[in-house]
Amino acid sequence: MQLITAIIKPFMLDQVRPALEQLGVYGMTVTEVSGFGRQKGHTEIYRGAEYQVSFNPKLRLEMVVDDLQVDAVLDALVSSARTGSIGDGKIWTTPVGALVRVRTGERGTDAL
Amino acid sequence: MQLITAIIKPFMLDQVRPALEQLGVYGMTVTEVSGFGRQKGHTEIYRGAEYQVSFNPKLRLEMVVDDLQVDAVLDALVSSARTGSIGDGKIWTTPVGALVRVRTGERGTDAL
Amino acid sequence: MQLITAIIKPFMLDQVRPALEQLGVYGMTVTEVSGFGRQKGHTEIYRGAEYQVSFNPKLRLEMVVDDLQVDAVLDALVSSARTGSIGDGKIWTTPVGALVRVRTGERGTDAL
Amino acid sequence: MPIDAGDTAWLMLCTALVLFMAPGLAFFYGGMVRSKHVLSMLAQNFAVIAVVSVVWVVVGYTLAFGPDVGGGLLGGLHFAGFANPNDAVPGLHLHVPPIAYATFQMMFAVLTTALLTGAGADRMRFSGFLAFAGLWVLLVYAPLAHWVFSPVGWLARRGLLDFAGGTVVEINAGASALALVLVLGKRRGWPHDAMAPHSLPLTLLGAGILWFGWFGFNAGSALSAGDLAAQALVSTHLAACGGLLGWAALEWRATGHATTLGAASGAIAGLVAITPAAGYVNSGAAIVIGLLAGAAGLYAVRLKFRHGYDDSLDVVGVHGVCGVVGTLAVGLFATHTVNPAGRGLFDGGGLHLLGTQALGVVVAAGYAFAVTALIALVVQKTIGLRVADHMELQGLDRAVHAETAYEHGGGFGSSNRSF
Amino acid sequence: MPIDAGDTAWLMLCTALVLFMAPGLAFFYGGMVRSKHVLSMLAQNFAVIAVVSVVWVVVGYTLAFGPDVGGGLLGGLHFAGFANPNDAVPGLHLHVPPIAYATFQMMFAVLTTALLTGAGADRMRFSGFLAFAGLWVLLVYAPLAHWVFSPVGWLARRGLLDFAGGTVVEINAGASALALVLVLGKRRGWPHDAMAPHSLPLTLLGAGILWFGWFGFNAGSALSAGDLAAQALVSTHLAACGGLLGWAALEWRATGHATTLGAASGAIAGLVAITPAAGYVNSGAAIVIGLLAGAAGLYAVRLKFRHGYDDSLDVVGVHGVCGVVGTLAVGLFATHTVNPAGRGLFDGGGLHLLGTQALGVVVAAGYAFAVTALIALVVQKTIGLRVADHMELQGLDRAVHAETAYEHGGGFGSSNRSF
Amino acid sequence: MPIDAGDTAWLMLCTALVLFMAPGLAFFYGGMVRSKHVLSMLAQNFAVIAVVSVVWVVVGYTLAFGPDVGGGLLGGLHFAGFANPNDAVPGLHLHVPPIAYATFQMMFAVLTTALLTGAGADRMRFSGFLAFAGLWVLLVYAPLAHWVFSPVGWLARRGLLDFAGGTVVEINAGASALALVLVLGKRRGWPHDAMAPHSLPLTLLGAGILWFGWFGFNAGSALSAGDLAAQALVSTHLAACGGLLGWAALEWRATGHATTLGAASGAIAGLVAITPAAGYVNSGAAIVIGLLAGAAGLYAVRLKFRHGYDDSLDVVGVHGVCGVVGTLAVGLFATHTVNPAGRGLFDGGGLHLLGTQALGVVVAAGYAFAVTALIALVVQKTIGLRVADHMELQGLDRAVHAETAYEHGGGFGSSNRSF
Ligand SMILES: Nc1ncnc2c1ncn2[C@@H]1O[C@H](COP(=O)(O)OP(=O)(O)O)[C@@H](O)[C@H]1O
Ligand SMILES: Nc1ncnc2c1ncn2[C@@H]1O[C@H](COP(=O)(O)OP(=O)(O)O)[C@@H](O)[C@H]1O
Ligand SMILES: Nc1ncnc2c1ncn2[C@@H]1O[C@H](COP(=O)(O)OP(=O)(O)O)[C@@H](O)[C@H]1O
Repeated sequence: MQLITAIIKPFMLDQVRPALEQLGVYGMTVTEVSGFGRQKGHTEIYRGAEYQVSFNPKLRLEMVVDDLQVDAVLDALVSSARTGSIGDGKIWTTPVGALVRVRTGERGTDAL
Repeated sequence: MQLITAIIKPFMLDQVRPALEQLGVYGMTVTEVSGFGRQKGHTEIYRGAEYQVSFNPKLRLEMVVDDLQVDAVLDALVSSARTGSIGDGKIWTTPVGALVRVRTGERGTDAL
Repeated sequence: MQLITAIIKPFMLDQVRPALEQLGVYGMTVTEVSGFGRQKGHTEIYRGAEYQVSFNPKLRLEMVVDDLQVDAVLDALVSSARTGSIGDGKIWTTPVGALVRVRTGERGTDAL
Repeated sequence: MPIDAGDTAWLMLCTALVLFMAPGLAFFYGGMVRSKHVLSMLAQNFAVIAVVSVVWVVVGYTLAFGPDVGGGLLGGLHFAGFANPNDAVPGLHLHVPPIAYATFQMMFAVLTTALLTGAGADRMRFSGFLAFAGLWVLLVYAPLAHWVFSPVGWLARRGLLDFAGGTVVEINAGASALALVLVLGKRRGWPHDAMAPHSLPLTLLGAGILWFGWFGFNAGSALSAGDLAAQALVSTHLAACGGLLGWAALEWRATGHATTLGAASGAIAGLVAITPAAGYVNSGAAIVIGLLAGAAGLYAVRLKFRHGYDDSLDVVGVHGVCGVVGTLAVGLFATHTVNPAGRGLFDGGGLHLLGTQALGVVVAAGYAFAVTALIALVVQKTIGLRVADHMELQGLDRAVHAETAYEHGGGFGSSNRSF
Repeated sequence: MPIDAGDTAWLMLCTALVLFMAPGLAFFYGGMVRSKHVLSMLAQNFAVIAVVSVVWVVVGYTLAFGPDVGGGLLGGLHFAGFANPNDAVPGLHLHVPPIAYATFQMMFAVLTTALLTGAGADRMRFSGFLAFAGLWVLLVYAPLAHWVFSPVGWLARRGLLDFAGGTVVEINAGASALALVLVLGKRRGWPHDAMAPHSLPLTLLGAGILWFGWFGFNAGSALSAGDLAAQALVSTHLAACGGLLGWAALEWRATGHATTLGAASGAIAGLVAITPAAGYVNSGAAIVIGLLAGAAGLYAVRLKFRHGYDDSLDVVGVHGVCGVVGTLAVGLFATHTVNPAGRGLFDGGGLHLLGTQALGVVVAAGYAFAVTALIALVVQKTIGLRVADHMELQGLDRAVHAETAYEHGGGFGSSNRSF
Repeated sequence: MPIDAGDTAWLMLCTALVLFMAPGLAFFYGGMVRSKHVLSMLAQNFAVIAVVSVVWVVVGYTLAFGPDVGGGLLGGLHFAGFANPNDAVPGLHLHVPPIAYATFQMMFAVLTTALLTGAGADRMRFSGFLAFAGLWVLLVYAPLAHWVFSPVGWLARRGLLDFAGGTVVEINAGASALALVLVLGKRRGWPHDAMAPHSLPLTLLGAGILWFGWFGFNAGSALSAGDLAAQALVSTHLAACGGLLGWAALEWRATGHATTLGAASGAIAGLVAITPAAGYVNSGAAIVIGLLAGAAGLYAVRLKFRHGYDDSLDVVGVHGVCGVVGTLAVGLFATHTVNPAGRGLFDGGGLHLLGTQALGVVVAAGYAFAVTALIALVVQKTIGLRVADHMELQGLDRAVHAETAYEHGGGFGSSNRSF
């Protein structure tokens, strides 16, 4: 199994979820995060003075998936989360050792 | 060393921490997250109209532990975070390469 | 590639970012988290009664970096995030399988 | 007429209360939108105070309350630029400085216009809305105020009873809101996405301020501090109570839950409905009117789903519909024991008053809808009334106002550009 | 008696201010609970306005202020349903419309009942509490109001001095709160879990509104706009100041920190204590009473830990105890220079007044405790007064009201069910 | 003189409104600081009410309004400890209880002192600031109030026209703020770090309350409920409107965005500027003064970056500069049609009044700056006026007050220490 972590633009989640559901991926954990990167933050105004906010709000999606599904999920993420403009985000995978479902104690892909 | 990530119901943290402390695990990083899964979200009401919130609030616990402790910690997590009803959460492990304590620069299990 | 996760004191971010930028690391995802550890929380007062808050607010930084950069980044993190007092935080690394840039679909270190 | 300090103190207090309703409304609405749009709601509501007030001074007031130009259709320019501040409004015999009355009425114009921000929430252009607001006060609000509130207006002379603005304020706002949203179009994602309130405590704060301020609105409309004001005060309060209970009870029956927002909305529905009636009905009737309004409001807010108009925060449902309920209720419940001005059906007055009230409803709704649609179209075609799609997606706060409402994390990573 | 516009304006203003205290209290309490319970606190506080007001109109007012049925024990039904709105309350000689007085008193009943939401926070059933509230106004509040506030009540005739409700409002609320929480039981996790406030800014907003509104409560109780009201106003303010300083200073000595919540709580403690005294003592005494109350409040809120009753937001400690402080303080500080009604110990009046005040304390506390316990038990056994455990755990906002207070993240992932 | 209930009701209401401005200011400022400092801002603003009020009773009031000790320089001790509460202030002929006037003026002292919390935000020691505040009221505020507000003060006798405190309140606060921040030093990280507001809705709430309360401040300064108060009321409102429009328009031209905070700040700038003028100018002039103030404010808030003084929340820029604008504007716009007290340049009064107003500006600014610097230095050297660096870094809320403002996550992991 692999853990896929995706950083996306906040308003793209409503596109991403249906795309994943089509692959049978329903489970996911979402965190609100601040992203620093090429997308250079933005300017805000405080009493007539402009200032630079160097990060942008993003969502961080985490989902453990079966090895066989990794490529399909990556593709689905890329195509559903893309707007084409800078700051669309990153996706990375890390290997998962054990996975357990708390409710039942089931392990491995059964716990998905 | 392994990184154990656990998604649990928010109000179970007060059960989980003592269980881990019994194993000598004191350090942990906690994030408030939104969980999507089998547990189907819930219904809220807005001016007489019902709407569906598709996620549930969860806590995400992360703790780096020594390889030897992984099984004990998993067991402790499963038993202390379980309510038996759907949405109790998941636990997974990922391998850790290096670990450093910022204050001292200590590395490896010394940094725990 | 490796994923470096660093837990630091919130107000140290403004020190850490320039240190990383000197190494050419601009991209990073930041989460506000609660940290439990040796640093024993703190006492607050509620209508004359003291109570114990057992965690401290921290920032969680995550950055995927090239294997060659890992050591330099770890060193830069340790030296820029250190205050020398308890609770300065931890840094750990986990191996990254794939990395994708959503905007372009680029993979691997090209996606950095 | 001699000035009475008690009456003047009362009217000035009520003026302050009605002004305070403007931020109250901003919070009531601001809490209901998503957090990326909240500042836009606040900015619109604060700016509209300024725009409407200045327009009111320049020519709005005199169009509404100046000496009639003929037929009770419009006021003349006698008070343009707040000229002749010591001259009384024709037909009004008050013990307060005329300028105090002009200011009190200014706040009514402000608040009525501000109601429209709720209908167009989350997608209106800031500049376009302000232009719209200025025109709307002149072309819609001022004429209606003349017809009904000015003693020489044609509806007033026909015997329409509207104590504090069932037609001029509430129905007007509701009908105008409908026209506005039809021109504006739906929010992206509506009705599929739920767009839940981002801060109900903020909304409840707004509701609390509105309830408080409504005492000024209604009991202030007695224009003196005596029996009539006292009755209007208690009726206002009781209708809010009735509205709260009516909405909550029905919601509980329908969904199994009585919501906090429902309680607040019901109270507002009751306050809307009692607005035309506060100085004509007794306490028992006020409770009944509130209950009816709470029930009507709950059903009316669902109409937008059925008919597909995106009235974001239910100005049509709450203000329009409950304004109709209240205006007609005067025809039923008006009693000479409270006010010799009129007798409703239950006070032996027959159907005459009810007919007049119905006429008022139709005229106010029809006029407001038609002229508002026109203004909205003109602004839409010229300045533009709606933001670009990507701004709506990003949120108006950042896109339009270059600000972020909440920065709870401590705001790391921000630096001044140049200093 | 002839109506005076100044007095009437004042009383109506004060009525509005006291009504405004209700949302103020909602925010004061709402900020102190955890975020999963805040809407429940707001909903209870708004709904209780409606329930109590309607009960008051129907029969509460007349039980409290109707012509006495005998012995100064209860009012008759002369004013049931707000009948005879132009008849004055027996024994009161005011220059305001009787209905203005009835409305002013209505708000007192509302606010006193609302105080109980703080005691039962985080675990009360919405429906059960509203039923409790309706009964409580009739069986506890109205009789006490008759005894003390009605000039023909038995405690009033005995010479009890209670300017704006030290016994009727504060001690009553404190003793009733104690009875209520004993019946309700502790919150899950109390006292081990800390249950820290989720938004102190919201609490401070509530405190600010309460301070502002308390001017209406106390200075309004002069029932006319003259010297007495002016003295009551400044005394009210100064006691709040004294309370703030007293609480903050002691807290700082005990813990090394003066907290924001302590400052706010101290101000409220001072306001509570000056409530019975505002129209009887001079400015210096008001400061002293405030200081005493601030100190007393700080110690009193700890009693619950020692004695194991879970008075969530310290209604017993702040309102009960400081109400006693203030009521007794009248026996010490009342001065004929402010009000000819009575002389306390320091004005050469001896111990007589102090004795009467002590009697008032005992009667109010005893009656309120006993009858409230009874009502709470009855409701507990019938409708139910406490939510199920899992609802308490999940939070009343979602479990009872099907709502979420804050959705700062922008509310992704929500969709309308059917439209 | 006989007491008039209408005037008294009005003055008491205005007193309550000005008190309500204190929490309003706390929220206005509190929203603008980062979330780790918000409670400190609230605590300072609430505590300063108490400290200043008590100092005012003891000796502040009599220094300001007691019978002159000679030369119009200071009041004597006739009213020390609020003694002789029934004696009128020399030279004032009012129809209200003298103690009502003393209380009204107390709130002015409170609010002016509270303004300084904005300048020293995020780094002031709580105890040090309170000591500073107590001294400052006595040594800076009271003398200035005597010179200008007491009819026997030397500036008042020279013909300075300051209706509600352009010099005594606004310029005084601005100049004192400058002295204070020069002594305090800059916040860590300023000007590089942006230190953006943590909750603009909270700031807008404060702005709404301030706008509402300012009616009490200015129209209350008419000290009776008649024509003058009515004009002051509308002028106050219109200047706020003008300020909002002026600031927003210029900001939009300069940056392409009209911000919410800009709208609120502009309104406050307009209110500041109209403070000295409200009872002397007509409605048109009020709008113009507002526009000028909005523009001036926007430019003035940038001066701190150019000159390197860290006036955190722009007390110098908004209150100081706009106070000067308003005070001088009286010399231009004062018209005998509103108030026979003076004629400005445009009413044919020549430059005489303008010269007097300029003198007032210079005296108030110079005196306030010098004496405040001295007090701040003394407190700095003794008690300490600034917190340690690590406390500033951690946030004053936790470091000084041992509290956390927001605990939205539900506050897991907290337990009571001992119970
Ligand atoms: N090296 C990295 N490690 C972790 N997260 C990153 C990294 N680089 C970028 N991110 C995350 O991805 C987001 C988008 O990256 P950015 O460089 O702005 O745009 P793009 O991916 O389109 O080139 C960032 O806001 C940040 O959250
Ligand atoms: N594949 C997954 N990857 C990451 N997190 C998941 C995944 N599936 C579920 N979760 C997390 O676990 C929580 C519980 O999962 P859910 O399927 O609702 O219940 P259960 O684990 O009891 O079957 C979810 O709310 C989500 O936060
Ligand atoms: N085993 C762990 N796994 C994950 N995070 C940890 C672990 N131990 C500590 N942390 C994080 O690091 C922070 C600092 O750790 P702490 O033990 O308090 O201080 P120090 O690292 O200086 O000894 C904690 O607040 C927590 O967020």
